[in-house]
Amino acid sequence: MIIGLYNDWVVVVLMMIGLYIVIAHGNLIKKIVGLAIFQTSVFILYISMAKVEGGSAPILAEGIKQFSNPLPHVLILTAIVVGVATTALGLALVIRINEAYGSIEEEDIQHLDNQTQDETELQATEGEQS
Amino acid sequence: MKDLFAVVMLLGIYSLLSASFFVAMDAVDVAFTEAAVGAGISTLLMLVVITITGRSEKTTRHKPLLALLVVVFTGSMLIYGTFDMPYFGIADAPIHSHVAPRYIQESMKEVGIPNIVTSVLASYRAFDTFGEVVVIFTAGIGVMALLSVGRRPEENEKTTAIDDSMHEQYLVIRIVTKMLIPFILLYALYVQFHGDFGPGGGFQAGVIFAAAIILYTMLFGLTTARKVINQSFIQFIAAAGVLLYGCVGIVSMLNGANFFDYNALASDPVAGQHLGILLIEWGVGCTVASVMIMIFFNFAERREMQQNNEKINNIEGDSL
Amino acid sequence: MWMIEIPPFIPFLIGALIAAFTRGVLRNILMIAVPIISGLHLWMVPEGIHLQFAFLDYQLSPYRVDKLSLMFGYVFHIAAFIAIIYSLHVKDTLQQVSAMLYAGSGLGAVFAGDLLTLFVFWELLAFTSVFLIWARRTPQSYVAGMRYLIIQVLSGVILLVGALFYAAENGTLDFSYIGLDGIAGWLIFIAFGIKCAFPVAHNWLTDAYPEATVTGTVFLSAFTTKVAVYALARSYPGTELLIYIGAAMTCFPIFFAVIENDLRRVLAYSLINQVGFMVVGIGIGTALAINGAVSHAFNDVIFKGLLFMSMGAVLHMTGKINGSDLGGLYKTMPKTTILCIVGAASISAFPLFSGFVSKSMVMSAALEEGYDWIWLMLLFASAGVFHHAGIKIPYFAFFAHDSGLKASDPPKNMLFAMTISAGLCIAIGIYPSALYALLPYDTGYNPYDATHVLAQTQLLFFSALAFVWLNLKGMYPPELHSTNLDCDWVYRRAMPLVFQNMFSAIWKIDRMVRDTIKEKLGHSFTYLASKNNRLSSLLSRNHPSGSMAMWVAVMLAIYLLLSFVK
Amino acid sequence: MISHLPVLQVIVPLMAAPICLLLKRSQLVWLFSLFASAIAFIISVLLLQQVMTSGVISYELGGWEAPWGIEYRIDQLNAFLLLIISGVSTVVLIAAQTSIEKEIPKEKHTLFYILYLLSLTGMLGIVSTGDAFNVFVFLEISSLSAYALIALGQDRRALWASYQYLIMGTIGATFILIGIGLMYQMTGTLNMQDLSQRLPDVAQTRTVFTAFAFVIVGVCLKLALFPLHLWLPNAYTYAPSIVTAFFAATATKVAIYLLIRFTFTVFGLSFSFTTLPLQELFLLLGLTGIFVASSAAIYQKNVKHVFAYSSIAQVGYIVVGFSTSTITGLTATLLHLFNHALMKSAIFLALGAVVYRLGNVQLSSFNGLGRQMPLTMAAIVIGGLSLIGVPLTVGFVSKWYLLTALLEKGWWPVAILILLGSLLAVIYVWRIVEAAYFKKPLAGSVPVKEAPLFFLIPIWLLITANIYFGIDSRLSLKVASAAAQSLLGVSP
Repeated sequence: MIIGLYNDWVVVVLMMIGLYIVIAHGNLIKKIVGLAIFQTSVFILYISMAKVEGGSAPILAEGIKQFSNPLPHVLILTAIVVGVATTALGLALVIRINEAYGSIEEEDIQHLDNQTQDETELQATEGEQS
Repeated sequence: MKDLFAVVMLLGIYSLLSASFFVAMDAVDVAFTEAAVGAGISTLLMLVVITITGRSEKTTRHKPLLALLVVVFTGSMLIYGTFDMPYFGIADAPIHSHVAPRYIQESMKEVGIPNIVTSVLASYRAFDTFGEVVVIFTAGIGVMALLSVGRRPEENEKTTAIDDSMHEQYLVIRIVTKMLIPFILLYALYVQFHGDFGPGGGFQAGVIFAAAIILYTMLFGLTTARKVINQSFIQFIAAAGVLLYGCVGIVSMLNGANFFDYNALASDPVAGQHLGILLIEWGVGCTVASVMIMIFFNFAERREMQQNNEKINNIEGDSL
Repeated sequence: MWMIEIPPFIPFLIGALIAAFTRGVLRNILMIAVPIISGLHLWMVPEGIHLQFAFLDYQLSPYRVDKLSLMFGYVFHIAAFIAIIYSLHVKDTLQQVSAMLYAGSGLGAVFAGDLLTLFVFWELLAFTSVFLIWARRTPQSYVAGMRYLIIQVLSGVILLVGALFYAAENGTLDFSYIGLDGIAGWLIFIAFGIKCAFPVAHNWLTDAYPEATVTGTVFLSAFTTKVAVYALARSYPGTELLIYIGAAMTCFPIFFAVIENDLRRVLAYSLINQVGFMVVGIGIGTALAINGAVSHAFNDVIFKGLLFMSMGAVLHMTGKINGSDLGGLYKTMPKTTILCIVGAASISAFPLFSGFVSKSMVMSAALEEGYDWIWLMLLFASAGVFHHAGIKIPYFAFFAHDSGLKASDPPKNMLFAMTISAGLCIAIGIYPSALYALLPYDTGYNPYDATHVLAQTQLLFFSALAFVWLNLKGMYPPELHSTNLDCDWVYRRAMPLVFQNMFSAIWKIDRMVRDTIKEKLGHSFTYLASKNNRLSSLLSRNHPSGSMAMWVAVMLAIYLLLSFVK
Repeated sequence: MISHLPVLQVIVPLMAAPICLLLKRSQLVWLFSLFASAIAFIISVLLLQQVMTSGVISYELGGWEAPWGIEYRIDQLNAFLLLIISGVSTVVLIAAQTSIEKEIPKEKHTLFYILYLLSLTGMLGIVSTGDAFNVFVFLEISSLSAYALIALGQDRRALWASYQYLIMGTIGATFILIGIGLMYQMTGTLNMQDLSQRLPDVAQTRTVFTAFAFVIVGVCLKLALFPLHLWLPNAYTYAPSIVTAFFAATATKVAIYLLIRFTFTVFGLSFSFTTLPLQELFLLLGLTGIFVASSAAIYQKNVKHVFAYSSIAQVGYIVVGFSTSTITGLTATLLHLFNHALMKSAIFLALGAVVYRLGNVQLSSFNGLGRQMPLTMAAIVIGGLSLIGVPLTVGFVSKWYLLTALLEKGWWPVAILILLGSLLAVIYVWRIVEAAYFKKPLAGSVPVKEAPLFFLIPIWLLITANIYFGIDSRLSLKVASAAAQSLLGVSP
């Protein structure tokens, strides 16, 4: 009967795919995509736990006795909104980063940052010596 | 996959798929939202960003094996961790037997709205929803803080001319859209008011409303859209939505009940609930719509600015 | 009366504030007034605990007055008074302020009734006094001050840890008898020991004091070590270990003092030697011995101050302090010469001088308790003291070969301060019962019996003979321009060297290891990459946000693993 | 109105935020936010008073009783944190107008205050609520506004830091969400009180273990506990000074609150500490954190970096105290929350003043600053002493308690390690003191004046508090130990 858990396995797989994208990809947009997948997997987790076999959508109507659990739906409505808010903000950051660094690859940005740091340190030591 | 465009489209499709999955799972409200947000707004935003940043990923990357290992290991641990979970769809799982039954059985009597999701959302857990509106508001403010360019520089005549000519090319689409937009707006209003009875509500309505405006903007250009809806007006609406929502709570507090206790809004508790939910759904709708528009405008503005800069550079480059 | 509740460090804090914001004559008058007023105030205060408040779970009593603390309180006031007069000509606000604060913290420490208050003043002593060293504003003084500060702060930290353990063991922070049982006792003992300049831990003293300013050293010599002696007398009377430590302290500095050239450093060594007498007294722990230790501390503050002042005067007037550069100054600095000789006589315990009346108490106590060997060591040390402090200093500074320096006597305030000290030395020597009346125990001891006087005089004369003989034969160690390094070699030379080497070795090893790992990894990855046709970029993996996210996954896995395994 | 205090605590700054958007004029907005924050502070004081005299306050939002509606539940612990957050926020805001004048373009001032208020709202909301999901919502409010605030920093690296924070913060929040979901799955409730009663029945299932792991990792990420701290240094360093001062004092505190709330109240002491080896793990991570972060702090060239790393080290101390799970240890943890908020906000505000005058906080530009900005530098030094744990400062009080707790447990090797950690603090603080007081100003640097009054007032308010609570710790101690006792279920 372990098959009865397949929904959770799907969730776990999606979750790990999302996390892997965040870890492995250097492109900032792809990271946000990964994050979105990660979050969506959580939505699926909640919604699938709300499902009742033979139930119907939680809108009261004549003749329906069994409903799926409405509470997770409410929670996930909120979570979706949070997700889009995060995505929007993240993308706004990506635009700004693109303007400031001229790239949206983590490698490049990291490289540029190291350069700036070296430069400031160099200036500091020069100032101290002179 | 190097092409970010394809990546984003796939994400959109993924969102749509999960939306349809949610329908199958009886979560119609959620599906509605996911379709509007995941497949709609966020895909759109990503596309705008791609037009700014370029659509292809840098190629020289390889997939770290270690990360893969870690992820696979963690994943298998998690799967192991699921073994004690209640099985999918079982009706007597703890989740269905503690808090939820009351919503299903009593909400009609206590709140008087057939859509249980709406009554939980707007009344039982009204504060969560308030928080959600604030999250959206925060995102809007955040995006504005990041992207707003302050006072717009005097439009370069040449570039506006180019813009206009570009927009004039898609005449058919423009006319069709012009006809469509009123219907979309009407639909948005329908969703707004129908939230009590079927899937829908302030949030979905707001998104649809925003979609109409965004559609308009895409086809008629930012400048034209700006003339129709100016920045400070949107900001005002966004703030007003949050305030409206909050004021419902404050009024109920002034009437001697707890915050968000709609029963106190009218002499009859159920009528009070109706009134309260109506008002806060409006608040949600206003904020969501205006914030979505705000975010899109800011994105589009950046894009325009960048394109203008490039054009100016090109022109200068040519003249040299 | 409300006045009672003002602990004596308060006037000094106020004095420091005054010194910071006033100038010229006004400042001088106010600064002199501070120790006088405060001293008179202290004179009025009855014994008992005058200030108490709760802190954390403990009762703190920052102002506890009893005989032992009063004794040190008086002498600190006297020392502060003399030193302030001595430094009136100085126009350096930094020095004045920190000297006032320093004296204040010494008093605070002495009247502290609990370990926490003691700790606070303990650290304050270090932080305020270091400016007296730095105020000389030379590179050496900066470095020496830094070493001094580190060691002093370390002592404070150990004290704090000890206090912590003590509180955990006994549930109280009372500063009273502690004893050497338990880890707390040992830690506190070590902390006191560092400040007391126990052998091996003594180098901060001989290192830093000679580097301080002319007036700074006078302050320094009065407070830090005496606070430590006080603390030992309070917490560890009768601890046998102290006898041996003290005996060692009396003897070993003599050798260094004899070969040392910097006369102020000679005095620093002799300071350790004198503290050794006190430590022995505390270690013996009988009423007589404690009396001896305490009264010797009292006298030592005065005569050691006097000696430092006279050497300071020489340094101030000539700018030189090395024995080999000086000599023949008696002609131009007659008053200083006389005052210095008074100090030298006191420290060498000539009868009728103050050293005699207190040192003999310790030695009698040692004999009474049957520590014959210790008595012999002390006797040897006494001879040594006379040798280096009693004869060597006045001789090399004021007599010996004429160095041709023509310096006059120092400013009036300096002379006046020295005169007061010298007067006190003689007064106590002649009329010791005034001093004895202040002592914590009443023993009815009389220093002026025939055996004592004779033994001491004999000793002194033989010692003088040895000096004269050695000097005439030319066998006396020549005064060399060098810094004598004893144990401080460890941290002045060896530690930096060791650390430098160690760190460079560590970096080297670290780099080597990393390089080899990198190389190995590189090789294996290139190998893998060449197989998979994915070139080398597996190496470019350390992307912060990627690795951050990975850490998250790793942590999650660890938690899960741990919880499932359980 | 008194009965509505719990909700007003959150609603006041929340409603103030959109109003700010309507006010527009930056001076006005500043005064208004200051006003709102001050009201929040007053409310928190009243709440604390009420809690200390009459016990736990429960407030049902919407009038729906607890497991069905959302409950605000204020006990000693919440009230204490509310006080810290709103207090720090108010004091820091005093300096805001002056500081952002130099650091943020004029047209974004209003937005800055709105985000600041929203962030405050989020934190207050997290702390007040008794509902697990509500925690997530307010967590996101505070995080989203935090990302935007950090990105407002001048340096372009602020953007990158903010992006990294966004990624990590979102993962953390989502982890918490997953954890809450799994708990909900096993118990059917979201209310913390209700959860704590229903969880023990299902405590031995792997689902609950998983839920716990997710929550803890998520919280640790927000907490910046080693090794999940990597996002913090840059985020703190490149954010606008005001933001740093505010976050350093509050953001990690809120995360620690969550940690305590989840482990002690929701999952329960016996589950968190006996079923899982959380104690050893946290002790290990805390200690490693102290040493790694303190050593890293020593090598930093940027003073903000130094103190950012020191914040991570302080989190280590807090977690070590937490891992003892005794009353004394928990008291130490809570005291340190309070004390650390006092010192860090003072230090970062002072650094803000330095930025205001100098434009940067590189260690080399501190050379000779002791004479040019004596009051500001004195504040940094006192703050630094407090970080080290010198008596007469607050740092001493909490460290003393921490050590007592460790000795009580008989973990004296840990106690010694903690002391060694403090020595590292001596080194990094000393480097700044040395630069400021013993080095000559850099060649070619322009002499600067003392910080403006609007900086000095809040800085010295905080420093005075640092010293006051270091000497008379009765008040903070009373609240902290009451909270610790109530958490461990001992009646005071």
